[in-house]
Formats: sequence, C-alpha cells, structure tokens
Amino acid sequence: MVEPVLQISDLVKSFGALRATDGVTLDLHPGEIHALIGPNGAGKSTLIHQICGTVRQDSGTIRFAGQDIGGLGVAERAQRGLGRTFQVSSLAPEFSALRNVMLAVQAKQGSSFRFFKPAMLDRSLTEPAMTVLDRVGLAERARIPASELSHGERRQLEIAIALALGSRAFLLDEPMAGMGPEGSKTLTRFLDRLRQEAPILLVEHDMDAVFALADRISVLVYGRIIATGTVEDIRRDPAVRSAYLGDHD
Amino acid sequence: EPVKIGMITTLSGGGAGLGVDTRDGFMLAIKQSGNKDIEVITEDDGQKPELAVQIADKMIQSDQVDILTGIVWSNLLMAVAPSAVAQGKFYVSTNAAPAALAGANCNPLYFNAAYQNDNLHEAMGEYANKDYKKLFIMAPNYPAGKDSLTGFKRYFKGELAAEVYTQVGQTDYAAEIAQIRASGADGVFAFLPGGMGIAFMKQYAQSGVNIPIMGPGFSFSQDVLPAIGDAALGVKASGQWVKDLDNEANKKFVADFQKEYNRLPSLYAVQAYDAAQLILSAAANADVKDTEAFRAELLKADIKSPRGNFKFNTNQHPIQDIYVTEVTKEGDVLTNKTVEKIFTDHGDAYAKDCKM
Amino acid sequence: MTFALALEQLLNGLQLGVMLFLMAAGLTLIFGVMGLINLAHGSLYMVGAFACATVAAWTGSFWLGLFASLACAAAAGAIVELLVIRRLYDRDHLDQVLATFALILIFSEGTRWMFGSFPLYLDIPPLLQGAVPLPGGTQYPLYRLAIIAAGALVAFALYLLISRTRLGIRIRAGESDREMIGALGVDIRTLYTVVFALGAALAGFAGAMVGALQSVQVGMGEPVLILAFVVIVIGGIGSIKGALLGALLVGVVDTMGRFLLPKLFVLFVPPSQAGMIGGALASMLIYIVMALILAVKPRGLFPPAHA
Amino acid sequence: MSRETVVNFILAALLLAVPLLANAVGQPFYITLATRIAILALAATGLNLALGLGGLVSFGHAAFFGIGGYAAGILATHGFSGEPLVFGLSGTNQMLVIWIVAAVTAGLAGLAIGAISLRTSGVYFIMITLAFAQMVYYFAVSWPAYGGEDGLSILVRNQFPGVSTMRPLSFFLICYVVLLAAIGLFALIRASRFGSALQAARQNPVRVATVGIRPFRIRLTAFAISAMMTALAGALFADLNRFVSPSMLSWHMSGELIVLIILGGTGRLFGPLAGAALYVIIEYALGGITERWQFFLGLILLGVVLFARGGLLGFIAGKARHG
Amino acid sequence: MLLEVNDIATYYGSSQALFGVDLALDEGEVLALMGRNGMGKSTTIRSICNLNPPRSGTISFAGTSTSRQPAFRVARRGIGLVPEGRRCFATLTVYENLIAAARPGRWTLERVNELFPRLGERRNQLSQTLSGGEQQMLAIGRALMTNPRLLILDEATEGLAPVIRQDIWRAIRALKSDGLSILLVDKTLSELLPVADRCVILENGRSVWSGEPAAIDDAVKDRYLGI
Ligand SMILES: Nc1ncnc2c1ncn2[C@@H]1O[C@H](COP(=O)(O)OP(=O)(O)OP(=O)(O)O)[C@@H](O)[C@H]1O
Ligand SMILES: Nc1ncnc2c1ncn2[C@@H]1O[C@H](COP(=O)(O)OP(=O)(O)OP(=O)(O)O)[C@@H](O)[C@H]1O
Ligand SMILES: [Mg+2]
Ligand SMILES: [Mg+2]
Repeated sequence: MVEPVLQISDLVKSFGALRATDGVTLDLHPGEIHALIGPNGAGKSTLIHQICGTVRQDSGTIRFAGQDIGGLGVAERAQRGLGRTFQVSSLAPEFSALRNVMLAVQAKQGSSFRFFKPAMLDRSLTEPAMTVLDRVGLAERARIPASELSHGERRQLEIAIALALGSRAFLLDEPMAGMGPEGSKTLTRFLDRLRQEAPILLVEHDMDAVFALADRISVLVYGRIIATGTVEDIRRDPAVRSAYLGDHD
Repeated sequence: EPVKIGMITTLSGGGAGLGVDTRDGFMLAIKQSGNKDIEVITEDDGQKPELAVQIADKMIQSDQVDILTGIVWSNLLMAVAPSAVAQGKFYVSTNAAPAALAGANCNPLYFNAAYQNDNLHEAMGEYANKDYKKLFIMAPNYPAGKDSLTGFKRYFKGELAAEVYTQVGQTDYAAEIAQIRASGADGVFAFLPGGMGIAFMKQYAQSGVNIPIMGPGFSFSQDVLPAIGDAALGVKASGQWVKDLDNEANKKFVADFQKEYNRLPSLYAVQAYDAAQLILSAAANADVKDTEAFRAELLKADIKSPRGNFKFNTNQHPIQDIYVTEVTKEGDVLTNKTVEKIFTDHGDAYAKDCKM
Repeated sequence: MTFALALEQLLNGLQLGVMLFLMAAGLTLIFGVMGLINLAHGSLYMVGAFACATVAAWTGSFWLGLFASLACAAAAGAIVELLVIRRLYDRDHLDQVLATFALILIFSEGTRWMFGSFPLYLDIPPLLQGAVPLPGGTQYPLYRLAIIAAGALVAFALYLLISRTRLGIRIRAGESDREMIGALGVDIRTLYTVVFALGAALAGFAGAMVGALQSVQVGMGEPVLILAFVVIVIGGIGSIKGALLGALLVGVVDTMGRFLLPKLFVLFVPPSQAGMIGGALASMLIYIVMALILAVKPRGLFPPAHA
Repeated sequence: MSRETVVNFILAALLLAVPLLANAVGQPFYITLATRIAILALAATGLNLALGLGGLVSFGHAAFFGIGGYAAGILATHGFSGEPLVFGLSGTNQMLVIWIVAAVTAGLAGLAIGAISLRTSGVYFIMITLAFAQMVYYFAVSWPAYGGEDGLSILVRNQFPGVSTMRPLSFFLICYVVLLAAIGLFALIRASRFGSALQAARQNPVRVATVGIRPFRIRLTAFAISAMMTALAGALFADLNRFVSPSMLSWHMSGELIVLIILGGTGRLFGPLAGAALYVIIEYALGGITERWQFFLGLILLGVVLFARGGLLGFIAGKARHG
Repeated sequence: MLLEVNDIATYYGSSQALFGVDLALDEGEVLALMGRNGMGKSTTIRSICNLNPPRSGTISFAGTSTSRQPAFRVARRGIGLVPEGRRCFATLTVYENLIAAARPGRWTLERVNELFPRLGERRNQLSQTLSGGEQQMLAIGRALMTNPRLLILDEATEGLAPVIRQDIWRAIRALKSDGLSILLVDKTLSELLPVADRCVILENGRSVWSGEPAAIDDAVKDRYLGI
C-alpha cells in the first residue's frame, strides 16, 4: 500500500473539561476521498483546525507528506500543501473573486514580497486564477467583490482558493453547506474529479454527497472515531445509525 | 511710517488664560496711546509650536509685520523667535524667557520685556535663606522646570530635603505630598504653573501637611488664584510686579485694566503692557524700518512701567526690582500683596555670556 | 524611607488607581460594551466638572453641583448620541475617531465660549474636608477616601448592570451583532442612546468628583482620556474587572515609580540628576508597563472570554 | 480615466500651481502653506500605507515623524557646530544624508515597535503604538541635551545639491517631488503582490494565513516602510520650520495624521493630500477670521464624517474600487 | 393574510437584487421559498424583516404595512428570524443568547431546552465556541423565544447532522401543527415539500412560479431548481 499523505495519530485536544478530540487516529491516502462524519459538536471542525494549525493539539502527532507538521504555524502548513475551506466562508470581502484567488496563486508561488509590479497586470497571477475560477464555475463573477457574492458563490470561491494553492491534500469543512440542490450536484461531480489531483478529507453532513463520493468514511462521536469503513459498512453500522444517521437511507 | 505688530499668543486650549491676559494687557497700552499708526494683528497659536511657526511665517511673509510679540511659552518662543530675528524682524517677548536666548545666543533684535526665566526662582532662593534651613523643592521635568530649580539653588544656601521632578501636566500629587510629609523639610518651594499648581495646592490643603509653601509669582498669579481658592492663602511668592506696588503708573494701570476688562490684571498682563509701551516709545522716536535706530530707542526703555524701575541689561533682558509677596484676601477676592523687596536692580546670570 | 511612608505611598497608588477607574468607567462602558471609540469621553468629563463648578458656585452646594454634573453630562451624551454617534455604529472605527475628535474641538471651544479662558473654582464639600488619621501615624485626606468609595461603588454597580441584567445582555448582544438584535425585536437604537448617556453621566460624575481635587479648566479631559484608554486596554477591553484591576495597577506603578525611581538613581548619579532621570523614567513608566503587558498578553490582563 | 484619477490629477496640479502663482505675485507665505500641506500629506501617505492598506491604525506615528525631525535637527546642529556626534561621526547639513539617516533610524524603530505591537490587534494595537510614541515623547521632553521641551532650532535650512533651499519655492519643489514620489510608491505597492497580501491581511488575516502567507511579516514590512516615509516627512518638516520639538512627537500629532487620512479618504491614493490640504486651509482660513476657529473646525470635520462618507475623495470621486 | 409581499424591488447599494417579488402567506400556513443560489431568497427575507427595506413595492404584515418602520418594530409585531449563517451573539453564552430578545409567551427556556437538549447542556458556553450545528439550534431557539406569529427559517437545517435534521423537521412539523405560520428556505426538497402548504420560486430576483408543492413536477424542478 502506498504511504498515506496525511497521517494523524492519537490526537487529543481539550477545552476545559471537554475533550473535543479524544485520541483520534486517521489517515488519508493518495487519490481517495475520506469522509469524516459525525454529530454536531463531535469535534470534526476542531480536528480540521488542528490539522491546519489554527488550533494547537494537546498531544498526538500530525504527519503530512512524510514530515511531522504538528509544530508548524498555519501559513507554513499551507505552504507545504494543506488546502482548506472554512465551515463559515472566510474571504477577503473587498477583493473581487479573482483577486481572492490571485492571492492564493501568489502564495503558492511564494512571492508576496514584490513591491512594484502591479498584480492585476501580472499574467502569471491572473491566468491561473481565471482557470481555477472557470473550473468552479465562477468565471463570470470574477470581478464581483466577495462581499457581494451570494452564499453559495462564496462556497465555490473557497474551493477555488484551495485549488489555486495547488494543495497536496484538501481539508474541506462542509463544502456543500448552503449550496442549492443544483450546486450540490455540480460540486459533487467536481470533487469526484478533484480526488485525482489530491486526496480530500471531507467533513460533510450532506449524506447524499458523502455516500456518492467517499471511498472511506470515519465516524466521529464525542471526539472519538467509532467506526471507519466503506459506505456500505457505515450505512449498516447500527451504532452509526443511532448516533448520527437516524433513519436516513 | 505705521508700525505693524504681529501678536502670536495662546487663545485656545488649556493655557488660553495666559494668552488672553497677554493680549488684553498689550492692547490696553495701545489703546491708551491713541496712536493710530500702530496696527496689531493677533492670532491664536493653540499652544502648538508648529502652528506658531506657521502664523509667524504668515505674519512675516504675508502681512509684512515689523515686530512679533505675545508668545507665552518657551518652547513656542524657541520655535519662532530665532527664525524671526534671522529674517530681520524684532521680537519683543512678553513672557517666555528661556536661558538659551539670554546668553551666548542673544540677538540684537530680540528683546525681553518680562524677565529672565530664572529671576523669580532666584528671588525665592534668596528669600528662603532667611527663614528656612531645609527645603523640599520641586518642578515639572522640562527645561523651564530645570531652570527654575537651578535658579533657586543659585541663591539658596540651606540644605535640600529633596529635589523632585514631576511629570509635565501631572494632575495628582499625592505621592509628592507624602514625600513632603516624610521629608522633614521646614518649607516647600514648588514651581508648578497653570493647572498643575491649582491641582497641587488644592490637594496639599486637604492633606493635613502644614509645611509652608512658596513659589515663583506665576504659580500664584491672578489668573489662577480664583481657581485655587482659599488653599492659596498665606503662600509666599516672588514677582517683579505686585498689584499694590506704590507708584503712579501702577495705580493707573491697575485701575484702567480693571475698568476695561472687569478683572484684576496678572503678571502676564503687566509684562505685555510694558512690551507695548516699549514699542510705542520707540516708534515715537524712530522709524521701525531703520533697525539700528529703532533698536537704540527700545534699549532706552523710556517708559513708565507699573513695575517701577525698568531698564535693559546688555543682553536686552530687564534689570528690575523683585519682590516677595503673599496671597491674601481683599474682600472676596484673592490677590497678592507685597511683603518685601528682595532684589534691587536685578539682572540675570546669563548676560555675561552675551556678546553684542 | 520609613515603613509608614511606603505604606502611605501604596495607599496613594491604590487611591490613584480607583480615581483612574472612576475616570475610565464611562469609557469602559461605551467603548468596551458598545464597541465605540469615543475620544470625546474627556470632553464629557470636562462638562461634568464645569457643570459642578458652576452650580456649586451659584448655589453654594457641592452636592447640587454633583447632581448637575450627572444631569448635564448625561444630557450632553444623549444629544451627541442622537445627533452624531447614532450614525456611526455601522461605520468603521476610523470614522468614529474623526467624529469624536471633532467633538473634542467643539466641546472645548464651546466651553471656553461659555465660561471664558480661566480655570474655575471648585472645592471639596465641607463634609469631606480635611484629613483623617491612619494607623501608623500618618494622615490621609478624607476626600480621597470618599473617591475610593465612589469608585468601588461604581465598579460594583457597573458589574451588576453588565453581567447580571437583561439590559446588559442586550447591550452586549448589540455589540456582537447590532442588526440581528434589532431583527429580533429589541429597540437597540434607544438602548444605545441610554447607554451612551449613562457612560457620559459616569464621565461627568468623575469630572466633578476628581475636578474638586484638580483644576477645572478647558482641556482638562485630554490627559484623562489617554490614561483612561491605557487603563482599560491594560485590563482587557470590555471587562469591568479588568478595568478596575488595570487602574489599580497603573495607579500603583505610577505612584511607586514617581516615588522610588529617583531614589534608585541617587545610588548612581548626583541627586539633582537622579531627580531628572528618575522623573523622566517615571513619566514613561506606565507606557512601558503597558507595552510589556500587551507584548506578553496581547489582549490585556483580563480579556473578556471572546476571541 | 476614472473620476478619481481626474480628481487626483487636479489636486496634484493645484498644489503645484498655487506656489508658482504665489511666487509670481510675491506672496511667499502661500508657498510656505503649500509646503506645509505637501509635508503633512507625505507624513500621512506614510501612515496611509499602514493604516489604509494594512488596517494598522497606528496612534504612534508621531514617533516616526519626530524621529525624522530630530534626525534632521540633531545632524544639522552638529553639522553647524562641528561637534562630533556619536562614535566620532560628524553632523551634516546635507538633506540627502539627513533623509537617509532619518528613514533608516525610523525604519529600525518601526521594526522594533512593530515587532512588539503587531502581536496585538484592533484597539490594543492603537494603544500599544500610542504607548511607544509616548515613551519617545517623554524621553524627548526630559532629555536636556537637545533642548528638551523647548526643542531645537536649526539655524540655517539644510542644503540640497544644486538648489537654494532658503528660497521658499525651491524648498517647496523639493517637498513636492518627494511627495509625488511617495504617492507613486504607494500606488505601486498597493497594486503589487505585497499590496494584495497587505490589504487581504486587513480584511481577513486568517484567510491570508491559510493560503500560506504570514500576515505578521507582511504587516511588519509595511509598518517599517510606513515609518520611513513618515520620518522623511518629519525631516522635511524640521527644515520647513527650522525647528524641532517634542510636540512633533505628541499624541496630538499622531491623531492629526489619522485625521488627515480619514478626512481625505482612507486608503485612497490622494486621500492624505486632499485631507492635508483641507485641514491646513481650514485651519489657516478660520484662524484668521475668528479666535473660535477650533469650534468651527470641529463642526466642519463633523460635517465631513457624517455627510461625506469615505472622506473628501469618497465624496467627490465615489467608492473606492479594488481589482 | 398574515404576510403579503407585493412586487418589491430591493437593492444592495446601487446594485439591484430583487426585481419584483410577490408572495402571500396565511395564518397557520407554511410557505416554502425556493430557487437556486443567489436568486434572492435571503434578500426577500431581509426585505420582509425590513433589514433591507425595499425601494418600491409593499409589504404588509398582520394587516399593517411595514414600510418606514424600524426593523425592531416589525419584529415585535411577531416575526422570528433564523437568519442565514446563524448569527448567534458570539460573545454571549447560550443562555444569554436565548433570553436576550425573549418575549413572554408559550415558548420558554424549558420548552426550548426540551426541543434541543444540547442547548441545555451548553447553557453557559459562549456561543462562538459552539459547533456549527449547536449554533443552528441556538439560532432557532433564540427566534422561538421571541414567541413569533411568523417564524422565518433561512436554511435552518444547513450543517446539521441527519439525526438532528430529522429532529428539526420534526420540530417544524410540530410547530406547524401548533398553528405557527412559517416561511421556509431549505434545500432538502424531500423534507421541505411535505411540510409546505405552498411554494414560491425565485429566479434572478423575481418570483416566477408559485403553487402547491404537489404541482412541482420534474419540469419545474429542472427549469427553476436545476435538478
Ligand atoms: N474554543 C472552544 N472552547 C470551548 N469549547 C469549544 C471550543 N471550540 C469548540 N468547542 C466545543 O467542542 C466541540 C466540538 O466542536 P466542533 O466545532 O469541532 O464540532 P463539529 O464536529 O465541527 O460540529 P458541527 O458538525 O456542528 O460543525 C463542541 O461541543 C464545541 O462546543
Ligand atoms: N451584501 C450584498 N451586497 C451586494 N449584493 C449582494 C449582497 N448580498 C447578496 N447580494 C446579491 O444579491 C443577489 C441575491 O442574493 P441572496 O443572498 O438573496 O440569494 P439567495 O437566493 O439567498 O442565495 P443562496 O441560496 O446562495 O443563499 C445575489 O446576486 C447576490 O450576489
Ligand atoms: Mg463543524
Ligand atoms: Mg440565501
């Protein structure tokens, strides 16, 4: 078996008395979509936060592309190829969609300390950015400030940014949230293709999407993984049904 | 030939009271002279050096004034006067008198009609020799404050219990008062102008400490006394002018000022009044455009000063008598009365360095 | 240096701290809770002191003056809120800075227009005159003890108001999402006017109380403003407890610095020099302390729980 | 050309035309006034880089303004007296040297102050920058060697190769060119990659970090550049007044710089110039009419905030556009 | 009619978002507002609450026009809003969030806690540290605490675990059978259509279709909803 891109072992994080992450071990292989599901407040976002560095773990290790990144800052992890989206959209509101993506492109190129060349005239920035926007279907809205985009469009923009970073793994926190049925469908198709580029750790409550996409599913409840398996395994797991799925089918 | 005078003084902000007195004293003399050839342009410097410079530039370049005057504060004066005299204009100071302009850097076009910064402190030092053995002295931590204590120590021969520098603009003096209480001093010399002095005196009065206070005149001049209230009673201060000085010019000045403005004059008003008198007297006998002649007329100091004897030293700062005063009440009104004359024909320590 | 002196200085420090808190209380309320940078806080402080001095001079009663200071400052606050501040909540902090800066100019010059350029007389009420003996043999001004009591009372009342009442909850809700609290049916506009007036009244109260110990003059509010900001920032913005503790810290540090630093330098340089250097350092001290604290705890000593 | 570009062009042209005209009709004071505007605009342009683009509301930029001023004052004093400065270095009367010293000193101070201050944000940042400026202020007030509170006079304006700086118009032209250069630099930076990162860090620092750019470094660099520009203005200001004093370091000065920016339009290219022009002209015109000028200045400023959103330029040229 | 919206046009600054939306909702009725992303659903809701007052057209709620009324007055007449993106008061605890705007009525703290036991458990936690789903519950609870006549839910099940979502739908059905009027925006058609009495579909800021849920056939879905 190939080496996992991302490997998390025995991660623990407490907020006061609450153990939000309670010894989580999890990995992500090249080419796969690994879905992370679980009840609200189970600790999924907290886990993502720890992986990308916005929250520091209490103990445990996070290895990415063969290296321990558990001690690095947010920006350094991103530079190494961890791309993420936020559960609540997080963009530069005054910038156009295009410029939001361009920022990611320039970050990827590692060249933010250039003071003189106008970025908007810089084809090495605009072209990759437009390509990405086109891929997520936002090309027509490229010049609209992020603050004026609708909720769904902002979600698309978040994905575009992660794409533009050329990430080696994606951490997507509820990308379907706020997407209409049509948008969800498009996005599902899109993620399906995206996995070839880089594996995806997908946190999502939209079970239709999860079941359609996931190669593997892990179920997180109260900070612990209670089950990991294929779609079929998980669907049938009675513990998962009672803790999470309810009578969903 | 008409004389154009530019008066830059502080008419807004915390120090406006001094500027208002300066302007009023100056204008009283101009008005009394009835001289139609004198034109005074007054502007407010807001107690900001940059603004004072801008106004000075305007007065010199645009209004083409011949003489500048009116600045209350040393730091503003330092911003304006050196460059004004460098451009060939007279500067006649109505109050500010930093040591820097009295010694080696004196200038033929710079006159000071008030005093030299150290004078009043020196007088208190001399006075303190009589009754006090051990003094607690304090002043704000800026050049005028340091000059003040230096001047005081130049004449005071006794022991110092402590020499304390407070913060400029400080409003609470509990810590200093506690030190005074514990210092074993038999007297306190404090130079705390304006609001600082008001705050200190009020707090001192409440503290239960009874060591006598003294200070230079402008800490207890007419503009702040009403605000300090009875807490100021009995305080000894020094001044080159006191309201009750027994001479004709003074009686007339005090009466006229009161009539015109409905309040008692302060030191600042007198100084400005004399500055105006000096200019008037020179203008009567010389053309202001003829710098040499005008300067010579100014140097004669041919005026009847409410201060009594007044003449210029070699550095163009006054030689005058200095008195010790005491705060008293006249009816409901707090004011200073003369206790004794401490210096006669007193000049300053820097004149010897002035080579003109 | 005797023990009694050190003790007295410590007490002075605490007292200065409470006084600072009194001056900062209104600002904490407006700034910490409504999220509004109100540079004109010092002006409201001045309004309180002038109102008190004027009414006390007319009526001969400090207490009537104190009441007038509350009323005038609250009225001034309410008017300012209705005419100006109200339009600025959903603006950038910077617009608030400019507007309230403009208000400082208007208030200062307006006050001078009405009262002239000379400081006013305001004295401590006869009831609180004089000094009382303290254990250890020294004396302490009664009025300063009264200020300590007033400060403690204000701190306690504010704490209750903000954390325990529904009014406080709504105010804080408005701070976190103004539109939303309105959309839920709370008249946040009027509420904010009331809070602003309350903050102004506190400023006026402080102006009158502290004004009796200082000089009542135009511009008296400006140093207060800076100090009050220092205090609430050190304590952690929006926290009443933080403001109180921050104020005490500043008070003690400042007093002890003024007292001890010159003594420290006497060990190295002549007394006169020591006084200057020590004095210079003492005036920088609270800023140094503030920078150190913020460098280590970027959100102040007691940041309110929110991120 | 967008409306803003036209307005900018007019502003720049007016600032040049007035002194030329004043020179022609023999009214040198208006040259002085224009020089003042140019210098304050330069200082505010520096601050605008941190504040307008980076959202770093520094309430301590007077420190850099004053550092620039004192660099000029101290070097000139030593240059004049011939007394050596530190380490046997001598003073100088050459503006170019003074500018470099001023900018480098302020840049270093900016790095140091920024490194500590940038750990904080929002109002804490406002106050910690103020704290540093106050330290410098009190230091200058009580530091006797260079005049303390009384300040330091520069007896003769410093020299610039090939120009007679004592002529008001020549000195104005120097300031004008420096101002335009600074505005040009500001425009370049704003449009550059660095500018993108800086502006994004203002809008959403978490986002910037998660694409892999560390906001801290970006901001620190911006803060230092901003300090250097403001210090350059300080050096020119010292030469204009031929005087420096701690009041250049006071919090009023910091506040005034902020006011200039907001007045003109935060983050706008010509905002500082528009703000400085308006402020200085009002101050001058009102000061000549009434002693109560501050009252009316307050009313006018209030009017601008309430009714001209986005400052003067926002009012005239409409909302700012970001690419 | 409890709520009547007639031909409203709404702008964000100078850009127009609504170009003529009509809808009506009777007492006790559940109305579903549908449409693809960015078609104006949330904007319509903001207009109804007078958060973005329409520039033209009329809205009347409970018999009186809402124009020129501040948002809080409109809300007090009985609109409970669960906004898009939750917008809990970040710096308040769960409890404080719930009581901040509470008005007396049948909904009390106890009933809300019964509906969402998780909120009871997290009573003293700051709402900004709640998980996404917990915040959603809080937003609904908060709106119920104002005891509205009309509850508006803008994507209220977004980000909720399926079990909870089912709870919420159950709650919505319960509220409906209680006689509460509800205006719903949600993307889960399979849940939405069964509770809705009527549907309005928006496209590019216009109401382009309205009718019974049963009438939404594949053609309508394909044409307006992209499914
Ligand atoms: N800073 C914090 N302080 C205290 N508790 C916290 C903090 N951050 C998160 N929590 C708690 O940790 C738990 C896990 O939260 P998290 O946001 O990771 O949940 P989640 O699995 O993403 O849920 P959802 O699917 O609803 O988004 C929650 O109960 C939350 O209240
Ligand atoms: N704050 C805003 N400023 C300017 N335009 C906006 C703003 N918010 C929304 N819009 C625009 O208004 C239109 C309608 O947006 P709205 O949020 O009402 O759509 P929606 O139907 O709720 O979409 P979604 O399903 O994505 O939430 C969109 O084109 C959007 O770009
Ligand atoms: Mg989550
Ligand atoms: Mg929406």
